[in-house]
Amino acid sequence: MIYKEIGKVLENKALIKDSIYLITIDLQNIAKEALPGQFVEIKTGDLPLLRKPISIFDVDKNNGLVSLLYQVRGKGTKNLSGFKSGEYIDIIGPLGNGFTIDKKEQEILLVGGGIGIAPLYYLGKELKSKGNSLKFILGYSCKDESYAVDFFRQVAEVEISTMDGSLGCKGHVGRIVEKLDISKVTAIYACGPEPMLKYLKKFEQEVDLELSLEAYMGCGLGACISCVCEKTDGSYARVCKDGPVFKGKEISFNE
Amino acid sequence: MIYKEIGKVLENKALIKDSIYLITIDLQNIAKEALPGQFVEIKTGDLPLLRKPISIFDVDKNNGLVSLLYQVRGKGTKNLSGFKSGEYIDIIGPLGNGFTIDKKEQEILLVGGGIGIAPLYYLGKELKSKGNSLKFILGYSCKDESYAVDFFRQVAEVEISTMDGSLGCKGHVGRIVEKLDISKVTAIYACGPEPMLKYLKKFEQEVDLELSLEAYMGCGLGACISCVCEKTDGSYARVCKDGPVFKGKEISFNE
Amino acid sequence: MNKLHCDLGKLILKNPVTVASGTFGSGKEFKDFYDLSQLGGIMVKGTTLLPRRGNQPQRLVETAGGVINSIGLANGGVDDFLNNILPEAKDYGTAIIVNISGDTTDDYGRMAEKLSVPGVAALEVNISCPNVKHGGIAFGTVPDMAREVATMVKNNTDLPVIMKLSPNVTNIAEMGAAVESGGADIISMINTLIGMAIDIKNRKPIIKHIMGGYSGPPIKPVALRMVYQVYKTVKIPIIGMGGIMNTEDAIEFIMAGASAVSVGTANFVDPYTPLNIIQGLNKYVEENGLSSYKEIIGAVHR
Amino acid sequence: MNKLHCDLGKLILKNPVTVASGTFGSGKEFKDFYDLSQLGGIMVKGTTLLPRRGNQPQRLVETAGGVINSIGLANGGVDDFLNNILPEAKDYGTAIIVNISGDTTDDYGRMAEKLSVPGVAALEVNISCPNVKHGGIAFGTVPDMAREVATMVKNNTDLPVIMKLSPNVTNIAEMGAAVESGGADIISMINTLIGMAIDIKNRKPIIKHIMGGYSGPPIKPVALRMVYQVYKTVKIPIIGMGGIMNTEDAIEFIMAGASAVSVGTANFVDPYTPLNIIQGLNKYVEENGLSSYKEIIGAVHR
Ligand SMILES: Cc1cc2nc3c(=O)[nH]c(=O)nc-3n(C[C@H](O)[C@H](O)[C@H](O)COP(=O)(O)OP(=O)(O)OC[C@H]3O[C@@H](n4cnc5c(N)ncnc54)[C@H](O)[C@@H]3O)c2cc1C
Ligand SMILES: Cc1cc2nc3c(=O)[nH]c(=O)nc-3n(C[C@H](O)[C@H](O)[C@H](O)COP(=O)(O)OP(=O)(O)OC[C@H]3O[C@@H](n4cnc5c(N)ncnc54)[C@H](O)[C@@H]3O)c2cc1C
Ligand SMILES: Cc1cc2nc3c(=O)[nH]c(=O)nc-3n(C[C@H](O)[C@H](O)[C@H](O)COP(=O)(O)O)c2cc1C
Ligand SMILES: Cc1cc2nc3c(=O)[nH]c(=O)nc-3n(C[C@H](O)[C@H](O)[C@H](O)COP(=O)(O)O)c2cc1C
Ligand code: FES
Ligand code: FES
Repeated sequence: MIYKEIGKVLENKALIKDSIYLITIDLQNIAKEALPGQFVEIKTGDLPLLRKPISIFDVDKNNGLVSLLYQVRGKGTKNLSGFKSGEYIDIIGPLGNGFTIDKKEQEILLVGGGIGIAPLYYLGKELKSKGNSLKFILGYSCKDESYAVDFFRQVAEVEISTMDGSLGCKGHVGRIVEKLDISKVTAIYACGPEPMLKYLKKFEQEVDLELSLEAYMGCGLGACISCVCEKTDGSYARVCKDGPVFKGKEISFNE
Repeated sequence: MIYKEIGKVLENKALIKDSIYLITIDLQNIAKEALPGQFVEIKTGDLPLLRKPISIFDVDKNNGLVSLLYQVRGKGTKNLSGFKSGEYIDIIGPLGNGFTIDKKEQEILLVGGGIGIAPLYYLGKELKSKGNSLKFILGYSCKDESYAVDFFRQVAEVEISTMDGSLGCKGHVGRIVEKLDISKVTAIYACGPEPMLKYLKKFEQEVDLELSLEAYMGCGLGACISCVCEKTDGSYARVCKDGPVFKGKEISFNE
Repeated sequence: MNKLHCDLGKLILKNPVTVASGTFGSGKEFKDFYDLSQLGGIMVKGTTLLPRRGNQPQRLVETAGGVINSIGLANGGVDDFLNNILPEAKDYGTAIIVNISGDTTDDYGRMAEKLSVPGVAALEVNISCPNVKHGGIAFGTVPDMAREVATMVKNNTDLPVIMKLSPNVTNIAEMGAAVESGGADIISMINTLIGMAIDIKNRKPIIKHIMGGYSGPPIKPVALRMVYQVYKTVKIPIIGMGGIMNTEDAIEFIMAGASAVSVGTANFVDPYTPLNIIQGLNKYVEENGLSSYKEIIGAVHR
Repeated sequence: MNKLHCDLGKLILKNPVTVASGTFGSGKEFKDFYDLSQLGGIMVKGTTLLPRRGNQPQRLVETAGGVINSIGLANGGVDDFLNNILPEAKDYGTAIIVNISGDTTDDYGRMAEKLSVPGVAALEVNISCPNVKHGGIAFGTVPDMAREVATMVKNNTDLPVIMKLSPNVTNIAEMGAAVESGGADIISMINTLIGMAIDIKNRKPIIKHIMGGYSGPPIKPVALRMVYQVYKTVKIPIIGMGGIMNTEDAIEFIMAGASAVSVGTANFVDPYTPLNIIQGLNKYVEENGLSSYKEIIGAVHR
């Protein structure tokens, strides 16, 4: 079930000033049904006209709260960062399919690049509660632009790479993955920039690879067919409805 | 000289909640040159796109302050009411011609209807300082929607009419004017709704009648020729540049 | 009495508020929000004779307060519609209007024939697409081609035929007259304006297909003007659309001459927009003491 | 070297940023704000052979984030321009480009002749107005009529002739080709889209003249698309306009194919817009290591 809710903002705090924010919103219905890897569509103001898709970072089912981790990029996310505690915000969700979470006692890598780490926290919590053994691999541009690491640390072991080497391993997250003994890993779940996802595709045979994609969205509901990505069979799939999570094998990054 | 200034808001207070506001802005250049009856053009936000024309209510030449009295009608004036002390606002002015103020020791009526009272305060102060004897005649819809009367009382005698008779004389301001001994009056200066101005036109032969008009404005600078009113000779005049103040005789209210 | 009862000649709707083709899927995607039977009608997303993959992404972008799209008529084809979509849609309790596009005049005829089945309330004929037999010139930009399509569809169906006009023409009244003379029962208008947006960083059009259809609030003044002009020229009813976001917008279209309206891009912004407008129109009719919303159709012409 | 030096064939401007006709008067009204010699050029407000009172008010309204106007070419006539406006304007130190409108092809010829005097840098020919000898159809909507006007103006002046295209046509490329073949030296585009807004309280069009020209940010996607299409078709340079509010907008137009730009409605919003854009272009050229802004003209076509 998809809901349109006008939720009260409980907190909207900068993790990095003018750049990375964590917002928590009272969204009773959405919280009830939200699955890891799903996202919401937010009306951030009069303009931009379109809603903005943001992944679900965390859910507090007991209290009906949804948290979102977001990066200010343009007008929409800038508007979002302006919401204050006590104000109300218009949100549609939960949307999309989400990651496969019926896994038990497996060894799973959760790989995130930049703001793509957002959906991995709630995902990690769910997978851990089912007895899986996890490792987060998080990529940032540099130490000063790293964030939310402590959240992930509370769930499982975290390894970090930065492009400039100022924190953790130098280079993109692949630098870490390639050093691991992948033979014990049964699944890799990832979200982040396309080059990172493309890189991970090389593990599509060895592990259950699931990739969360981004695409420019109109409706977010599967109706307008604007947010497509190309599948291996040459057909198009809707990122908002058929995704945002796809099996690595399904997706071709040709276009 | 016309200036574009980014002025600091000193105060923006509601005289009637959500309806009538008085804003005071630090506008050094505009304050220096502003004449009674002139107006400014305000950028109230991203949208509306166009600036909004508002008359100059008061000027503090010593401190470089300009005050505006305004009524919330649509999005532009609503935005204006949202400015807080300390914020900055983008204003162009002073614009238009203004009332004739080189009068001395005359008996002058200053007639205002609704928010049309705005330009009469500064005008009254200037005319009084030149030794003229003044009377304000202010028309409101009802007692609860009357405002700023105390300002005017400080300058000269005030008579009030309200449409429902809840304050002062019942009916439009004409009810008051028609009871006065007009023979001693040498000038009537007026601003307000068109029916009121039309009514006053009947005094155009007996007194110096000056009427401040409104028109929908594009540029406010005389460039786009959109804000025209019809003159008695059938030609059009620009309210923003040739006006907003016109001699009663000049203006036909045919269109 | 239902003061919003909407009579478009051969097509009767429970109210004059429909949803525009391409912005509402087949309705299914909006079912979670409300009971679709409240809608006047659903213009189903553009259907073609054969399945189409559609254009390469990026297919959509917001610009200038509106949206540019170039979906390229991605759809499963008419048989898929009949087999997989209609069986569910016909039970929504609202008029299902199928929006059809063809490469040739014959395509339109064959689709009309195939779609003349129970459950389909009317056909909306999209003529903004290129005529492959005429060098890719859009059917909707040449009066004779538009007229021919109208006649072809009429000859192949007993359903009410709605011809959907493209605004990218010099003389919209002439296009209206052409489709009326071709036999159209109803005109819907406007389709999208052709627009473009450029990514100055990459020095490329943002939309992969270069140009796309521009919709949303910015096109409303053009749409209103065209409805006004076509109303003056034709006798058949008009379904107005283009940037309708709220009740006031809908009333503007009705006063310009539309007998019904269609909500497009606004569905992305707030899926409840059509319902809000139905509610708003009911309120407007009450507050103004009208016996039917019809009293204001074309009001600015009087 | 001036990296914004702008070469439009017969017309050389100090930079590619001009102000659009009808939005800047003759320049006088903006003199308080800055030294006009900084501008690439001023398209003076529309001039006609004889004085015109213009249309009845209300002449302008903001709608949908843009503006609709119907001024009706209010102006003092060409003699008034020559006697009372040009003597002052020619000393502004910028190119004075006179925008002319006629009721007939002959009108254009006579105005071109009269205006071929020192101080006038070029003529911009507005063909969005009705041809009274052809049932009021706008010159700019029929290729042959537009071509004839171009030729007529060319035959009566040695000044560079800029033909200003109307966007209210089916095929803008065809119009571009027509005026080029008629002898135009430069194309400027776009003029306003025809739009309408309705006052639902009074059940009347807000603009007294019913329809008006729609300008500002909402028309930018259409304008960009048309510049793109005309650039593909013609060899003469294009001056692009339509909703330009800032440097990024100007760069979009240049990348679409414009060799210069014109700022219109934005002058009402912020009179400094043209200067901000000149500054912004200078910065862009520096930051991107270009030897001239010309390197990005038509960049999206490559
Ligand atoms: C499924 C999904 C989940 C996402 N989750 C997150 C998240 O958890 N945290 C986060 O910070 N960001 C997330 N994003 C990205 C986020 O949607 C964009 O950063 C945001 O839309 C930017 O909007 P803007 O107005 O701030 O910037 P703009 O200047 O409008 O756009 C900047 C860039 O953001 C992207 N974008 C803009 N509008 C849209 C749109 N309507 N649909 C999709 N992409 C758009 C485009 O790539 C664009 O170039 C997600 C995107 C998708 C598709
Ligand atoms: C010379 C002049 C002086 C004015 N002085 C004052 C004043 O001192 N105090 C005050 O409260 N109001 C004054 N007004 C009126 C004020 O400009 C309008 O109330 C304001 O523009 C409304 O804008 P909005 O966006 O709030 O409402 P909207 O909903 O946009 O408009 C409401 C009405 O305001 C008028 N209006 C809107 N835009 C413009 C425009 N660009 N130019 C002119 N009129 C417009 C129209 O009549 C419109 O129907 C003055 C107007 C003029 C022309
Ligand atoms: C994403 C999208 C897809 C569309 N697809 C179609 C289509 O398949 N067939 C059609 O006739 N019109 C299509 N349209 C046009 C709309 O039906 C409508 O005519 C137009 O968007 C104007 O209305 P609006 O401004 O309210 O959106 C589409 C519009 C959008 C935004
Ligand atoms: C108030 C107004 C008056 C205009 N007058 C003229 C005119 O006289 N001649 C002309 O060719 N274009 C005229 N235009 C059109 C502009 O020059 C320009 O082509 C159009 O507004 C698009 O640019 P913009 O969106 O930047 O305003 C006028 C536009 C406006 C807004
Ligand atoms: S955004 Fe509309 S189908 Fe995905
Ligand atoms: S508003 Fe432009 S001339 Fe008066």
